[in-house]
Amino acid sequence: MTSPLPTPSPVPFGQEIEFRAALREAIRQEMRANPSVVLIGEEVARYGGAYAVSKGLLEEFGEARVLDTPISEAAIVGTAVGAAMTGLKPIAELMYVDFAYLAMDQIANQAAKIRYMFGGQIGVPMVLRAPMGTGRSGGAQHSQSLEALFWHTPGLRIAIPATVTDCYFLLREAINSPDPVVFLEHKALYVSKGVLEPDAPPMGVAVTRRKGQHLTIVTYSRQLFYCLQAAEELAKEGIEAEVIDLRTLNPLDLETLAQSVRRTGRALIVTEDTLTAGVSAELSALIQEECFDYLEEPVLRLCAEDIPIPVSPPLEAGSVPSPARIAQTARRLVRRAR
Amino acid sequence: MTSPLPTPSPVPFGQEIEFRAALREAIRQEMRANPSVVLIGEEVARYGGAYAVSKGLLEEFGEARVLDTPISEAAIVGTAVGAAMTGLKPIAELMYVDFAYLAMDQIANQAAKIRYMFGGQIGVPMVLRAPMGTGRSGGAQHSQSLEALFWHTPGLRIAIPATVTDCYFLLREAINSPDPVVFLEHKALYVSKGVLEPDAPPMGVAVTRRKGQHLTIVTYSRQLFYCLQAAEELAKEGIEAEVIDLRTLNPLDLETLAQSVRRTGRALIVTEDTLTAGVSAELSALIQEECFDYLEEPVLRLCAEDIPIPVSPPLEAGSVPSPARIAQTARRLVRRAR
Amino acid sequence: MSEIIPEARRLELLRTMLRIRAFEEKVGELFLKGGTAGSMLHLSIGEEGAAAGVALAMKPGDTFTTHHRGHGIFVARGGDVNRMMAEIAGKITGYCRGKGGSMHIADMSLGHLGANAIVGGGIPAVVGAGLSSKTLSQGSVSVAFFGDGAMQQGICFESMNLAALWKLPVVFAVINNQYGMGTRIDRASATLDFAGRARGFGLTALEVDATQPEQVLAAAQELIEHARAGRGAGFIVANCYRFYGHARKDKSPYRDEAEELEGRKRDPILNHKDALVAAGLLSEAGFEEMNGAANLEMDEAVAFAQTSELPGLETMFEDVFDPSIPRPVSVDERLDRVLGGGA
Amino acid sequence: MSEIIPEARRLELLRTMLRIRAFEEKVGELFLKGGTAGSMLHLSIGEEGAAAGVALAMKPGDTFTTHHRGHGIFVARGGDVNRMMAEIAGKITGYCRGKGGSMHIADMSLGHLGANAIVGGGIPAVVGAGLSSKTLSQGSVSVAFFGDGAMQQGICFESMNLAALWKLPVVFAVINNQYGMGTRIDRASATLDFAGRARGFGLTALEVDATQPEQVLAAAQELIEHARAGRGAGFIVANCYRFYGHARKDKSPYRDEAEELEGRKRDPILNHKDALVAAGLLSEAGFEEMNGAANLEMDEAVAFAQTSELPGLETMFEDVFDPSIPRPVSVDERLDRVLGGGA
Ligand SMILES: Cc1ncc(C[n+]2csc(CCOP(=O)(O)OP(=O)(O)O)c2C)c(N)n1
Ligand SMILES: Cc1ncc(C[n+]2csc(CCOP(=O)(O)OP(=O)(O)O)c2C)c(N)n1
Ligand SMILES: [Mg+2]
Ligand SMILES: [Mg+2]
Repeated sequence: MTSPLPTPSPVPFGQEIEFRAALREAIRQEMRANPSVVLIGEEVARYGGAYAVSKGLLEEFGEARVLDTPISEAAIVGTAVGAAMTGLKPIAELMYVDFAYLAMDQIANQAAKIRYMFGGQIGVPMVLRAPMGTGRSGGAQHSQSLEALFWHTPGLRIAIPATVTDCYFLLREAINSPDPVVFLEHKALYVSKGVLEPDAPPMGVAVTRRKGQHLTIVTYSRQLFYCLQAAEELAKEGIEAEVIDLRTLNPLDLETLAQSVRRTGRALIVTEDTLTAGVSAELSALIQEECFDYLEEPVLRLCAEDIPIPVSPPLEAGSVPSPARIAQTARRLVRRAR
Repeated sequence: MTSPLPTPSPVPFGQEIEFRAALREAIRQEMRANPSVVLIGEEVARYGGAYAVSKGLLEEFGEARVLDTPISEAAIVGTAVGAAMTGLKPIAELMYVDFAYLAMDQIANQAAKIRYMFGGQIGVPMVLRAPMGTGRSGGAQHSQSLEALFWHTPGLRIAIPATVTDCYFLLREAINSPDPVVFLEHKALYVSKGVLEPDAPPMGVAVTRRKGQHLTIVTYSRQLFYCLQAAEELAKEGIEAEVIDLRTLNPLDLETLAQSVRRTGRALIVTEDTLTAGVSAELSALIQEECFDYLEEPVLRLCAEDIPIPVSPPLEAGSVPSPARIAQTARRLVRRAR
Repeated sequence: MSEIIPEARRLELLRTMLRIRAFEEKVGELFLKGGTAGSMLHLSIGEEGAAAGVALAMKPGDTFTTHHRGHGIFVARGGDVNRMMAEIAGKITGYCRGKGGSMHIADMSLGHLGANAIVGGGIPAVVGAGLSSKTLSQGSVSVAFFGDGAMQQGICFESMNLAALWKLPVVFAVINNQYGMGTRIDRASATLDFAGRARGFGLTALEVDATQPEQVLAAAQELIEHARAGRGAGFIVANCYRFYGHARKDKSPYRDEAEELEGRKRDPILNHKDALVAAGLLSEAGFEEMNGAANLEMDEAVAFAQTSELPGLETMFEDVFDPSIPRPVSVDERLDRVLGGGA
Repeated sequence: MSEIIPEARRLELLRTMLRIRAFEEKVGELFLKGGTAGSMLHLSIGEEGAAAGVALAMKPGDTFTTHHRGHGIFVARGGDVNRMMAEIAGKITGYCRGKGGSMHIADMSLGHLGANAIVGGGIPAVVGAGLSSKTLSQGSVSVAFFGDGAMQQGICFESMNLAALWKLPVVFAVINNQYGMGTRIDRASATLDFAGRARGFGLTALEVDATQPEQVLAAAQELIEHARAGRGAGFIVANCYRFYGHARKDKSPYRDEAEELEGRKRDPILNHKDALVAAGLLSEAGFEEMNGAANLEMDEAVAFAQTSELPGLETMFEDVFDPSIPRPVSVDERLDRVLGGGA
C-alpha cells in the first residue's frame, strides 16, 4: 500500500529551519506514524507544492498517499471529507486560501456540520491547509486572509501559526484532530527561518512572545513579527508592549488575553484580514466583555483596509499593518491625552 | 424584447401588505421602469419563487426577463455578474442564503472585486437576493444567517430589511445601485404583514423604531420584532429601551448608533447569526470605539449559539434570541450591580 | 435479464419497494398531522425501483450518500425505520438525535454517510470513500445517490472526473424523476443524455428504466462489481417519475394533469408485482400480505416516533465537536461571565 | 481552408502572432529585471495561434473574458500595449491603475470583461454577456478564453449547460496547452476528448490544431457566427503546447526534455509564416520587417511602463465603489476618530 520507509531522518530539533520545512517535517512524521494519513491537492506531489512544502513526500510515500489533483477545489475538499469519514486522515491543500470560496459548501456546509447534523455519529478528521496573506503582489484573488470566515463557522477549528515550532507541533496536532482543522500559512513566511524547539503548547494556548506592562498587542501569523519589531522600537522610548500570539482562533485562549489586558489596561489588535467584521472585531468584543472594568482606553484595531487587495507593491504594502504603523498606534494609545 | 406592459396597478401605499408582496412590488415597479432589469434564479418564473416572492412576474414580463435556471448557484451568480457588466440589471435569487457557499467565488472574488481590480472601469450593478434565518426547522443547511461573510467582503453592500416598507424601498434602491447589493430576506417574515408607507430613508440610514433612555438595543431583520416585543415587556417594568433597526450593514449608520449609546450608556446587540466573528462582534467593537467614554456597562451580545442549526423545533428555537431572553438580558444590563 | 436474478432476490425487491412506499405514505400522513419537524418533506413515491434496485446491488460494507429525497434508499439499505421516523419527527431517539431531520439521516454502521440538503452536496464524499477503500484495501464500493437536478451542479462533474481519473470503486446513481422542483429536466438541462454526459468524464455509464426494478438491479450490480474490481467508476441513470409534489404539500400545479396520470401509471411496484405473478412466484394474497406487513411495520415506526421524547435543550451544545473537545460556550454562559453571576 | 481567408487576414494573423510573442518576450525580460509587479507572470508563447485565431474571428462589439495567461488574447483584440505593460508593472498609467496587474487586465471599451486569477472564474461572465446580448438585442457574441485546466472546474460545466440551454450567443474557447502548471492533462482529466465533453452539455464543438492558426480562425468564425445567428452556443478546443514554464521563472523540471523540444517545434508562427511564403504572400525580408516592427512596438511599451509613475497611496481607497458612494473609511481615519485628532 505505502512505499517502504527509508531509515527515518531525525527531526532537526534545535536547528534553524525554514517555515515550510517545519510543515513538511510535521506531515512526514505523521505520514510515517500513520498509514492512513494522505496528502491531497493541486501540485502537491510531483511539483512538491506551489510553495515547496511537500517536496520529497511523493518520493517517500508514493502516489497512493501523496495525490496530485485536477483543478477542482470543491471536489478536493469534498473528497477529503468523504475520506475522513471512512478511515483516512486527509490533509487537503488549497493552493491559496482565496480558493476556499470555490469549496465553501464542502467546507462550511459539509465538513463543519457533519458531526452535528448526524447527531455525533461521526467526525471529519481532516486538515485543510492553505497559504494566506499579502506580500507577493498576488492581487485581490491571491492575497486574502479569510480566517474570519472559518472562525464564524461552528464546527471548524483554526490554527494560524507564526513560528516554525508552531508549524511543526500545531500541524501534527491538527492531523490528529478528530474534527476538521483549517490550517493557515502566511505565504510571506514560507522561507522565513527559525529554530525548531523540541516542544510547544497545544492548540488553544496563546503564547506571550514578549512581556510588557504598558499595553497588550494581540496578533498572530506574520503580523506577530511586525508587532515584535514595533515593540523593540517602543522599548527604546520606554514603552513596554506585551505581545500575545494567539496561534489558534478556535480554540481561543481568552484567559491569557484577558489577564494581560486586565494588567495593562490597554489593548491593540493587529491582524492582516480586512477590518470590518474580521477577526479583530471578535477579539475587540471579547476583550471589552472580559476586561470592561479594567480598560483605561478603547480597544484599538489595526488591520487590513476595507478594500480588495491591490497588486501594485506600494499599495499592497500600504493596505496592511506595518511595524512603523503598529508602533505609532501603540504610542498614541499609551500617550493618549483625554 | 419585453412583453407589452399592462396598465400599471398602483402601488398599494397605505395598505397592509405581506413582506413578500412588498418585495414583489419593488421588483415589478423597477422592471416596468427599466427594461434592462431581469430576474434570474431557481423556480423564480413558473413556480413564482420558493417563497412566492415573484408570483405573477413571469406573466407580466415574460420569459426573456424572468428566467428559471438549473440548479447551478455558481453559474447563476456568475451569469448575473456578466450580465451586469454588459447592460442588464440582474436580480439574482438564491433559494436559500446557505447556497451562497456554492457561489462564493462569484460573489466574493468576482462581483465584489471587479470594479476595484479593473481600476474603476466598470461596476457590477446586480442584486443578490436570498432568504435567511431560522424558523422553519430547515436544518443546518437551510437556516443560516450569513450576513457577516458579506459584510467582511469589501465591495459588497448589504440590505437586511425587517419591514414591508423597507422591503419595497430598499429593494428598489438596491436594483438601482451601481454596485452589487446582497439583499437578505428573513424567511420567517415573508408572510408577515405591515402597512406600506409611502416613503422610507435610503440605505445607510438606521431607523430608531422605539425611543428610550435606559439602554440601546441594536438589531435588524426578524430580531427587530423580537426586540420590540421585549421592549414592551420592559416598559411595563419601567425600563425604556431604545430600539435601532440598522436596515443596511454596508453602508452602516454608525452615527445614529453611537449617538443613542452615548445617551443611554448601555448597548445590547441582538442578531440571529452565530455569535463568534459575527455581525455582533463588529457592532460591539464599533460601539466600544465610538462610545468608550460614555459606556456605563459592557456592550452585550445576544445572538445565535455557536452551533450548526438543529432541526428539532425546540432546539432550533432555543438556539436563537427570543423576546423573553432579550428582555431578561436587557434587565440584567440595566439592573447590573457592580 | 431477470433470469440472472434469483427468486428470493426478486421477492426481496418487491418487499423492499413496498416497505419504501409504506414508509413514505406514513411519514407523509405524519407530516400532515404536524408530527414531523420542519416545513420540508420530500417523498420518493414512484422512485422505489431506482432506490431498491441500486441498493440491493450493494454489499455489506459498501458506503453511500443520498440527497434530500433519500428515505427510500436508506429503507432499502436496511435503515432502522423507527430511528428514521423518529429523526424526521425531530425526536431524541432519531438517528441524529433530532438534529438532522429528514434531509440529514445517516448511519455509519450501515455505511450511510449521510443524506444532504444541498443538491449535489453529498456527491464528492463518495469519491473520498472510494479513495479510502482503494488506499486501505477495504474492498468496498461507494455509491452517490442524487437527483437529475444535481446533474447541473458543478461539483457533480468534478467528482465524476476525479473518480474516473483515479479508477476509484465509486458509482454515481442518478434518480431521474424528470423534475427538479417545478422544473422539468428539459428546462434545466441542455441535453438529456445523462449517460453520454457521464461518459465524457470517463465513467462507464448505463441508462435504465427504473419502473422495471430488475433492470436497475442488474445494471447496478454490473457497475458496482466493475468498480469493485478496480476496473473504473460507474454511472447509472434510473429513469422514473415523481408521482407527487416536490415536497409533501406541493400539489405540482406546474405539471399537466395528463402527464401526471401517465407518469403514475409507470409504477415500479405494480410492474414488478405483475412480473412475479406472471412468473408464478407470487399470488395476489401473497402481495396483500407483504403490503400489509410493510404498512404495519411503518405504523409501528410512526408510533415509536410519536411516543419518543423531544431532545432536551442541553443537547443543543453536544456533537459540535468530538467529546474530547470542550463544547461551545453558550450565549448565556458568556452573559453570566460579563455581567457576573447567574440571572 | 485558407482559401476562405482573404490575404489581408492571413497577413494580419501573422502580424498579430508576432506582436503577441514580442509582447510576451519583452514583458518576460522586464519581469526578470524586477520591473513587473508581483511574483507571477504567465506567458503565452506557443499559444499565439489559438489567441490570434479566435480573436480575429471576433467582431467589434463582441465581448470576452480571459484567464491568467491572457496577454496574447488581448493583444490580438487590440489592447493598448502601453497600458497593458504599465498595468503589469503596477503603474498608475496601466489599464487598472496598477490595481490589477497581469492577471486582471480589462478594457470595457474593447469588450474585454477581464482577465481572471481564478481558474474558471471568468467563464460564467460570458453567459451573462450572452444574456445581455440576447435580451437587449446587442448583436454581440461573448467568448470565454480559458485553459485546459479549467475543464475540471465545475463552474465551466454549469456555464456551458446554461449557455446551451438558453441558446445564447456564447463561445467557449479552450486553449489546450497540454499542461496545468506541472500537471499534464492526462493526469488531470479522465478523458481528453474535450469537444465530446462539451457536446454532452449541448454545445456545438470543434477541435483544432492551434499550431495551424488558419484552422483556428476558420473554426472560430464558424462557431461565432453560428452563435451570433442564435443557432446555439459553441465550444472550440485549440490544441497547442506551452513552450516554457507555467510562470516566467518556472523551468518545468517536471517535463521531459524531448517532449519540450518536440513541443516547441510546433510553432504556430513558423508554420503560418511558411504557409504565407509558400503562397507567395510573404518574403523573408517582409517577415523580418514585420517582426522587427513588433519588437520595436513592445520596446516602446516597456519604456512607457518604466517611465510611468507608481500609484499614490491615496488611490488605494478609490474604485471600491462607484464614485457616487463614499469611499471606505481608512484604518487611520478610524483610529483618529477613536483616539481623537491626528497623529
Ligand atoms: C444547492 C441547492 N440548490 C437548491 C436547493 C433547493 N432544492 C431542493 S430539492 C431541489 C430540486 C432537486 O431536484 P433533483 O435533484 O432532481 O431531486 P428531486 O427533488 O427531483 O428528487 C431544489 C432546487 C437545494 N436544496 N440545494
Ligand atoms: C481556482 C484556482 N485554482 C488554482 C489556481 C492556481 N493555478 C493558476 S494557473 C494554474 C494552472 C491552470 O492551467 P490551465 O487552465 O491549463 O491554464 P494554463 O496555465 O495552462 O494556461 C493553477 C493550478 C488558480 N489560480 N485558481
Ligand atoms: Mg428530479
Ligand atoms: Mg493548460
